[in-house]
Amino acid sequence: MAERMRPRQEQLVVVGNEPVGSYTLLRVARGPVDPGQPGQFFMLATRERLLPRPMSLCLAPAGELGFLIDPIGPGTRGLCDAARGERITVFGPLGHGFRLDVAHPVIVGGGIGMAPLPFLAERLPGAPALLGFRSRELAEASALLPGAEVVVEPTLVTEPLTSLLASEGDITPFACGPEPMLRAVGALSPRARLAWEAPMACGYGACFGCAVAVDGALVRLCVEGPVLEAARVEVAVLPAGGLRSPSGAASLASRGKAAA
Amino acid sequence: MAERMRPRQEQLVVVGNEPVGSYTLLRVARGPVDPGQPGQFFMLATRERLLPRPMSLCLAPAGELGFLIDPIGPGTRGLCDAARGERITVFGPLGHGFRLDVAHPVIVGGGIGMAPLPFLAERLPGAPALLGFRSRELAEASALLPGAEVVVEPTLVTEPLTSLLASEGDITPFACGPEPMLRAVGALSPRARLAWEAPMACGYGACFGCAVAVDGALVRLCVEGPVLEAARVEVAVLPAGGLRSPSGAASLASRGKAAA
Amino acid sequence: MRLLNASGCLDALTAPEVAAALDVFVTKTVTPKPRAGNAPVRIAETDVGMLNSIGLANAGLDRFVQETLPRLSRLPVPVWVSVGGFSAEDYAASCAVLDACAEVAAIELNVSCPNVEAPWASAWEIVAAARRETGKELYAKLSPSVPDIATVAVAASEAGADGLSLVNTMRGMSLDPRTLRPTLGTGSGGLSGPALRPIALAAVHACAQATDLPIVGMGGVSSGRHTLEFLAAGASSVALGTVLFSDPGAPGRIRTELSAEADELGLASIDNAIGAAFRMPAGVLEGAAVTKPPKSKNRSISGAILS
Amino acid sequence: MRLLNASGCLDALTAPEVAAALDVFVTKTVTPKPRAGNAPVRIAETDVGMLNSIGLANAGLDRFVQETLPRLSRLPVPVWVSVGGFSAEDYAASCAVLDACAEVAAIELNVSCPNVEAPWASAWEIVAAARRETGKELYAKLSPSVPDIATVAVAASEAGADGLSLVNTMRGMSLDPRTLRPTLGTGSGGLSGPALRPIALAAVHACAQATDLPIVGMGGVSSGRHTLEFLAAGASSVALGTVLFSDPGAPGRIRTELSAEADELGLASIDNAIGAAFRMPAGVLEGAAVTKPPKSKNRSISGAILS
Ligand SMILES: Cc1cc2nc3c(=O)[nH]c(=O)nc-3n(C[C@H](O)[C@H](O)[C@H](O)COP(=O)(O)OP(=O)(O)OC[C@H]3O[C@@H](n4cnc5c(N)ncnc54)[C@H](O)[C@@H]3O)c2cc1C
Ligand SMILES: Cc1cc2nc3c(=O)[nH]c(=O)nc-3n(C[C@H](O)[C@H](O)[C@H](O)COP(=O)(O)OP(=O)(O)OC[C@H]3O[C@@H](n4cnc5c(N)ncnc54)[C@H](O)[C@@H]3O)c2cc1C
Ligand SMILES: Cc1cc2nc3c(=O)[nH]c(=O)nc-3n(C[C@H](O)[C@H](O)[C@H](O)COP(=O)(O)O)c2cc1C
Ligand SMILES: Cc1cc2nc3c(=O)[nH]c(=O)nc-3n(C[C@H](O)[C@H](O)[C@H](O)COP(=O)(O)O)c2cc1C
Ligand code: FES
Ligand code: FES
Repeated sequence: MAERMRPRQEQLVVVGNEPVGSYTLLRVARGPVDPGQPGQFFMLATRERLLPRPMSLCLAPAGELGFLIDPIGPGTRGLCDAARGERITVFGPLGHGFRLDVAHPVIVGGGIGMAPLPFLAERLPGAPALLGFRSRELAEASALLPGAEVVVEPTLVTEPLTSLLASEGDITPFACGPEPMLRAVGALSPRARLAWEAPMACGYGACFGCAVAVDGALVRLCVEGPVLEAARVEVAVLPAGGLRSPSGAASLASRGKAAA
Repeated sequence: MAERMRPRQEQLVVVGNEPVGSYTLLRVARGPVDPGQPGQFFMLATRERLLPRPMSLCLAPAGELGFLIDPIGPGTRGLCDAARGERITVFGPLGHGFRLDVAHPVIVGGGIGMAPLPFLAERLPGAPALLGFRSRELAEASALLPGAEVVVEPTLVTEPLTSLLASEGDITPFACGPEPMLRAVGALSPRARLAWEAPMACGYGACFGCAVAVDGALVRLCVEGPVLEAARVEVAVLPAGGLRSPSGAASLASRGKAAA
Repeated sequence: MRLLNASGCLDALTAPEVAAALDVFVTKTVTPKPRAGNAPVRIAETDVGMLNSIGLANAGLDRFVQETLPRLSRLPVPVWVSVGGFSAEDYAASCAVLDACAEVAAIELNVSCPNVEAPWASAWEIVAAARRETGKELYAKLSPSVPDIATVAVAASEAGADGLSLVNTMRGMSLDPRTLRPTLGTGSGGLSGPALRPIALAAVHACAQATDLPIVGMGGVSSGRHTLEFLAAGASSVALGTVLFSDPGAPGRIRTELSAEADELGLASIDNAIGAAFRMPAGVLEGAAVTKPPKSKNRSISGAILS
Repeated sequence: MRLLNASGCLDALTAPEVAAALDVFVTKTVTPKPRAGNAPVRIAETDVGMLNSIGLANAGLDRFVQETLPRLSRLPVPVWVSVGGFSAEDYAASCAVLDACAEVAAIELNVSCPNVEAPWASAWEIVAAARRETGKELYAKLSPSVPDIATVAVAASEAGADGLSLVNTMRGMSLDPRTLRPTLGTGSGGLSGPALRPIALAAVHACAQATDLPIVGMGGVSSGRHTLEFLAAGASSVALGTVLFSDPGAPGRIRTELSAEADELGLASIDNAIGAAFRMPAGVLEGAAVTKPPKSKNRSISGAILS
């Protein structure tokens, strides 16, 4: 941890909270907090919930920190509802972000997995970007990454990536997205740098809740990751179907309704 | 329960919330709820607390219910903070109030125990009223009972009552106040009608939390009371020192401070 | 799915309209002899639930049978009588008396661990003694304050219980903010309400896996969603306790919320959610038949390793 | 009064500045052999606390002693090592190894009930076996999932424990709101946080009454007020667990809040609040001496009647 910024815990003031398609861009005044490296994350405390929620830094305009949030549950909904002027406890930057030391980076994102990519793109000027979304509405968030090539299901983001890999063999994907997407990207390019997810209670190595298998051993994703090299990750220990796989996401509700 | 109003549970809108000395007068739009008889009470749900709080009806102006509240803990503070327009769940009227069938009633109150007395006074026009308070600031609440004789500690309300009993032997005190005061009034006049207090979780006979000994047997104060005839109550089963006795009220904090 | 009240959390005689909104009314626990109960203060509120130390206050079995039961029989819903005691003989004697009362639809044995040394042994003893005295439906109500509630459930089942009521309160305490002395007259008391919910849900799930008995789930239920969760964990009935104190209208409200949940889930009946927590994702809630959770007789204790 | 972290809720190597703000650092439980721990999902949040099923993930005693302990010895605070196992021999073997390590100030025995049939018997066995192997301070960490925790505390004391750590988590469960299947990979897990507070407070109070051992209180502590309450109930140290996940600055914040509480109470030292729950109102908090709570060897079990 010596070379990285020491994480700070601060109460930061919300300066903006705007919808971006189905997501919300939450902006807070940065105060003394360092934005860290792309791919690092912050723990954001949410109103009335016991545990904070991990959020990648999406944008780092002067004096601010910007987070792109998908309101999928009580914690993320609470953050999306935060009012201007409200204070939010922010702890970070945490974990290991993307190492940028490659010749031909390509940015690849899927759905809310695009959250860390705008900040990453700033640090990788000129890198091509490919984004995939489940719907047109979700794809509106691609406005945060101008110039990106955007595909919508049934087209998957791995399709343009496969073409790119075929034409330019020495590229290195920098990817964030649902687990099946990360697996697919890792299969296409074992040196890909992938930002994984796991449920996190603390974000700083205290709880051992975020274990994933790397090189065959369980490690804490918040300490060793969240960005890991594709070939090192044994995804089998992630929850069946992954956290954000289509099957995991297919809810009882939607399935029940379809059957009704 | 046949002769009494069936209690109703309703969400009522706060129409006013004004300080009265150190207390707060909370007024809600009455809706379909009946004010009941003086001495009956309502269970008021408070923000973010699990259990509702028992409150005597203080005033029943047309279309409204008025409660006088002493902010002594989280529940009562929550009620005192209720904003105009907010909705509060109110359940009542509950319990047995004062039976008014006596020739010469005298109204006697101590501290926040005066809460049910303004509504009682309306139904007992002409009855003399005696109020005792621990301080001048608390005594401001006596404005809600115009014409009352007010004493402040070190004078106790039992002093003017003793004089009155000496001069007019056939009066019946209707009293509400801290337990030592009720005991003293009961000792002076065994036929006094006294409004007791006990911690209550439900207010309608469901929890058996509000037990007091009457005629030697434990009964539910919310069902049999809160108004009971003095001679029937065996106060020994109330918590040591009573709920509102000076010794019970002397807090660790104030005693600690005095010692420091 | 049946909606009940939790024992000790409703008096059908002072609130008949609340009892009538339930599918079954359960009495406060009756003991052979009258009990005054504990000295006040008997209730306290904490940030996560409430504490009570009522101390099984009740008029005793004789007065219950002579005075209360005839009045309860006028209710439009079946009556379950909760029975308590201090020895297996106590329970047996009460069951013998109640067996003769036509008004009693079922008996709930409040097995509050008179024998702290071996909770399952005393559960077995009490249920077996009661079973010998009555042919009425017997529900064993268990405490969650045991290392492994499933072993107690199995013992109750083997002793002849017809069902389980899960769970009773946990021991808890709060202090007066000013004196720092215990708020309750007895020091500690029974913790009920929200804090109990995850504990009760785990207990229902564990017992549904270990036995075939129908389960009445309870502990912090205050919404249709909570009720649904207890059904999913394996309960076929759900009882309302602490919520009735703040919301006597809870039975009606929760039924409304439950139908909304069923609609949302696309279920013809909320009963189809029973045991959903045990089903494989692919088969979740499909078909109307209630899938029985798998039983494992040789449950491994290694499940006891938590952190 | 000492402020500790709860075992498994802080890694001093990834967060040395948090550990340095404590009076004692307690390691995550170490077992003789390495353990990968349970399959994900390992943590979940409920309305009243959090659930975990980490499964005692750790690198095993050998690597702990060789790699971790030397690095921990650089901390500015004493290190307690939490020891776990699956038999009394496991605990004894680990204690024998740790007894030789100068860096180890004390050993906490994570007595997580390998023997569910008799919690106090296994507590006795484990502590006695550990006691034979080490002269270091031994703290027995107990589970609240027993009918009467004071009997377990007495057994630990009689077997030679120097102190008690109270309490570990309770078994709990939550369901995924969409699939209605258990959120945790293991089904149920350990409940910690706010829901545990009244339960832990009662446990501390009961054990302070039943034994003379110093007590580390824990369970849902997240403020100076909570810390004060555990002290009043009879703890002389307090450990922070779940609160550290949301607030790594909690040790400093809680110390500040505690001094404010002491000022408010007019106490020269917060230590004067230890055992306040046992004092008569008249003598509350007067004088600087710590009043020992009364001991009652023949505690009555009738205290077990709650509702
Ligand atoms: C390092 C890291 C960075 C992240 N960055 C972002 C970000 O920038 N923007 C953002 O919106 N989210 C991000 N996430 C995910 C985010 O933290 C979770 O969506 C959030 O914690 C869920 O909290 P909740 O209370 O809203 O929902 P919960 O109630 O916790 O979950 C609601 C539902 O979603 C499922 N779920 C829980 N966690 C996840 C998850 N991680 N992914 C998918 N489904 C989940 C649950 O099973 C449940 O069914 C990140 C996660 C990690 C680990
Ligand atoms: C039938 C009835 C009618 C009542 N009418 C009124 C009324 O009109 N206006 C009003 O202000 N209050 C009234 N009370 C008292 C009121 O209900 C309590 O003050 C309130 O429930 C306390 O809740 P809390 O959360 O604010 O404080 P808590 O946290 O419950 O208590 C704070 C402190 O006060 C002590 N305490 C708790 N209950 C009482 C009590 N009943 N009396 C004195 N001390 C107590 C506690 O021991 C604690 O130390 C009535 C009580 C009853 C039983
Ligand atoms: C005030 C009160 C009294 C209770 N009395 C009894 C009782 O007499 N018999 C019994 O078996 N359980 C009794 N209980 C326990 C409840 O029946 C129930 O098991 C417990 O409260 C959990 O449910 P809840 O969280 O919904 O309240 C009582 C609970 C409370 C709060
Ligand atoms: C994520 C997590 C991991 C834990 N790991 C351990 C452990 O390894 N050994 C142990 O004795 N207790 C462990 N515990 C229990 C805590 O030490 C503590 O007893 C419990 O969490 C109650 O305190 P709290 O409510 O403040 O968290 C763990 C708790 C949590 C939440
Ligand atoms: S989130 Fe707690 S260790 Fe990684
Ligand atoms: S307050 Fe519940 S019975 Fe009286």
